[in-house]
Amino acid sequence: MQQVFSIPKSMKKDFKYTFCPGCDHGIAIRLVAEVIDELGIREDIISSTSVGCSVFLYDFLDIDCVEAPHGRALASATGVKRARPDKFVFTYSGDGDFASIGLAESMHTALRGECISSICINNTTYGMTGGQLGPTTLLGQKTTTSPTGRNVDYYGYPIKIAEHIALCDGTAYSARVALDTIPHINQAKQAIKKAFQVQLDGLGFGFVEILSSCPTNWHMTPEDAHKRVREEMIPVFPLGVFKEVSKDGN
Amino acid sequence: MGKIVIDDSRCKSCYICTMTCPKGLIKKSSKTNRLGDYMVEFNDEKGECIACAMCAKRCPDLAIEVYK
Amino acid sequence: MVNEKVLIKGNYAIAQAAVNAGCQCYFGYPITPQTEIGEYLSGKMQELGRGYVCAESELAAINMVMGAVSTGVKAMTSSSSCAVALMQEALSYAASDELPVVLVNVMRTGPGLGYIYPAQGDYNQAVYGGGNGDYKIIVLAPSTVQECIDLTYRAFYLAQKYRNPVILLADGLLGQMMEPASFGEYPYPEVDVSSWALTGAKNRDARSIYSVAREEKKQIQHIYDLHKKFDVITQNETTFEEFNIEDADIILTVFGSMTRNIKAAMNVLRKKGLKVGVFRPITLSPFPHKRINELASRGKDFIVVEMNMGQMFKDVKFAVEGKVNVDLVNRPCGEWLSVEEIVSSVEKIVEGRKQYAASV
Amino acid sequence: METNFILAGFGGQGILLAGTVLANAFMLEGKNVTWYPCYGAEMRGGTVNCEIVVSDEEVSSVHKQDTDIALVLNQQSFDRFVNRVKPGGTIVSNSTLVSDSRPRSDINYVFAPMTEIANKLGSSKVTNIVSLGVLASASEIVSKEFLERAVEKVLGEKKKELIPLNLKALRAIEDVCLV
Repeated sequence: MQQVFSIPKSMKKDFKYTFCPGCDHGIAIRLVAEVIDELGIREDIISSTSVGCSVFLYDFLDIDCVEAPHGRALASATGVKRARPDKFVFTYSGDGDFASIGLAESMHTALRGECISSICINNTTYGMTGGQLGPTTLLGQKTTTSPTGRNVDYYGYPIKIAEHIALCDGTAYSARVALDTIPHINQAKQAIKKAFQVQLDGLGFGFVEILSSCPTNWHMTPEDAHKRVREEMIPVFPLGVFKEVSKDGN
Repeated sequence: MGKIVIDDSRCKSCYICTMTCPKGLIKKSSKTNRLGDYMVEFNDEKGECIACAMCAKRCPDLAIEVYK
Repeated sequence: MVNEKVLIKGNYAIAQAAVNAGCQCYFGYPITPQTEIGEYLSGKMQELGRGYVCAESELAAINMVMGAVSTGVKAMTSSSSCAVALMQEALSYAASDELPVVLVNVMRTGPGLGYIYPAQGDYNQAVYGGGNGDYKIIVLAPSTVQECIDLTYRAFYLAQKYRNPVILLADGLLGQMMEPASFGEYPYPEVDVSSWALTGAKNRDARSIYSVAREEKKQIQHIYDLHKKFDVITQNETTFEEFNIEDADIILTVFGSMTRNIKAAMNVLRKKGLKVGVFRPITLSPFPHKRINELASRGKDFIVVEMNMGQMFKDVKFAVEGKVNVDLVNRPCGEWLSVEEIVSSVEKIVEGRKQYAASV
Repeated sequence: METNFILAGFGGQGILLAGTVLANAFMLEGKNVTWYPCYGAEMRGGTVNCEIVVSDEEVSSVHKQDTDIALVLNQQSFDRFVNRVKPGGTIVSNSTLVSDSRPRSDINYVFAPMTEIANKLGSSKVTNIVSLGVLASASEIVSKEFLERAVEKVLGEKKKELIPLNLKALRAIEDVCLV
């Protein structure tokens, strides 16, 4: 028999995910690894991750990786890219990291048009610290710091990250994808590949926001969590490509 | 005809695969893992698996290998 | 002519010295009185095909430095007091990550926004740090424009040699003043970084640089290791300068730009018959505790002179272990101490000590 | 021996440049020298001054409350610095913009119409260099020969075309009398 689905080569040998059961980080990292394999860039990568569940990327991927303080992945990546413009540089963050504490760094990296690719996992909460209100927490969503649900008067609105990044002139690609169904997972991989490809083509900043579930902090089964992504998140955070610059400059 | 192999050391018993398999070939087993959760098992007596790999693609822990 | 003397501002001297040292990337955010460093380097780095980013904040700037140095190149940022406060988080990470970050702090006054007068209020911030956890930074304090050059060279070398962040602690006076100085050539050997630098996992195992070991024992061992490393730094790299120490009864202790006033005051006091010497730590961290203790053992009293409310004072007191008197002549940040004021303050202290000795 | 200078005027008069030329002249002469600026938040029109200390030994203090020689190019600076001149010291003033008053009897006064001379040379912008010429005539410590070399060094290759005018400005006043 022939193996038709196997662990990507860019995963570390004998890695064991330390995420909670049903967490979509595992799928997102696998997709990143598959794209790295397909583009054949593993040996050229220096990646940067900052604090949050996302920081443990270096335990799972067989690539060079530097840790940054919370929110500073994009700043650190900018430093790496400026020091070694010939290397492939990407970041892997959560929404709290990318769009709250690190929003200035994220936006300015996009505005400068750094040739960096960036993956942001949006699960509408701070996962690592136990499910607090984050920048993407949905209206009405109950978290440990919005016990009666997010209402606008008290907490303001969630941020639509991919749309904001698309507005930056230095952005070459910005898309939002989800991991709740097989077709969405396939689309997510294509989006990651494009976000990586714009860096290889020297077009600018490549960005993918991935809607993910956090069953533990949402207090749901993994299947119900995926249902929530579909029924509650996607209507607020529509999937799609918000900006795409092609090689001929369009 | 296809076949899957589940890596029990990676599986965290989230049961996404049990709900994903179109043929219902993956089920909770009576064995428990170190957290006391029932582990999953692949049972394909009639040779129904077509190696669609949907279970593997949705497995968050990369615990499933698929053969054809 | 690398040894030719030029009249140059401290800020430009630091910037050009960084270029000579092989600084590959500069990241910074404007703040007086150090902005000239970034201004000078913006053109220079582009001209040389090196990296330069006008960062969106000081937070971003120092994290860019962390990213850049993780790849094995030399990189730096510069800032001033209240903005260096913003960078403390990253310094704690850089110390734990063992990243050779070079940070220039051209001090202004504080607390808060403060003003741009020369000041020495960041001694504690630099030496003891505002970041979390048990970490140590190498701190170098220049006293002349020439030393701004020499110690910038040394900062880059020590940072890479020991994989430890280094702060060059200058102040608004040194940053803004001009003095004749010569650059010479970068005097240190290049440090081999190939065993740890991130360059892509080609023909070797993947590397990651991170500050946290998720096993308690490993994390604790990491802290022990960091401090063992700093013991070696203390052993090898502690430097200081002494004037007229041998026959001195009283040692004026000072750091940074105030040194020249103290030396002038020493000369005046010596003419008046007081046996006064000057001791100046060049490395504020590692601090020359051992040498100060030796001098105290020989019965020499200390008077610390500084432009803050008594920050290095505590280190000197700690170092003498109660063997001799330690007094403080100081002013708050930004208020200049003239030679005359130092002389009269020292005379008062000496008189006070005499009266006390006579009364007991 | 250590001598302190304060050069002062309003932003745009080229005070810092004049100070740079003076400090370079001392450096070329082989002396120890420091230059230290002080300026307000305004970029133009505010007050600007710089202090230059020259010494045969190491310079003891970059910034001092009192000064041996003050060079002031406008009235505001005269009013501010006349009281900071040491007894027996000298204040050199630009009489085009400073009225002839002598509030103290224990210091020397030099008045010269520096801006007027500069205008006659073709540009008020060289007032600062004219003032250095006056300073050299009023003080033995400052040498015109080294000032000339300093002008050439400071303007350098980039502003080479400005050197002849500036050298002329330096020589515009050969002698001034202490009053």
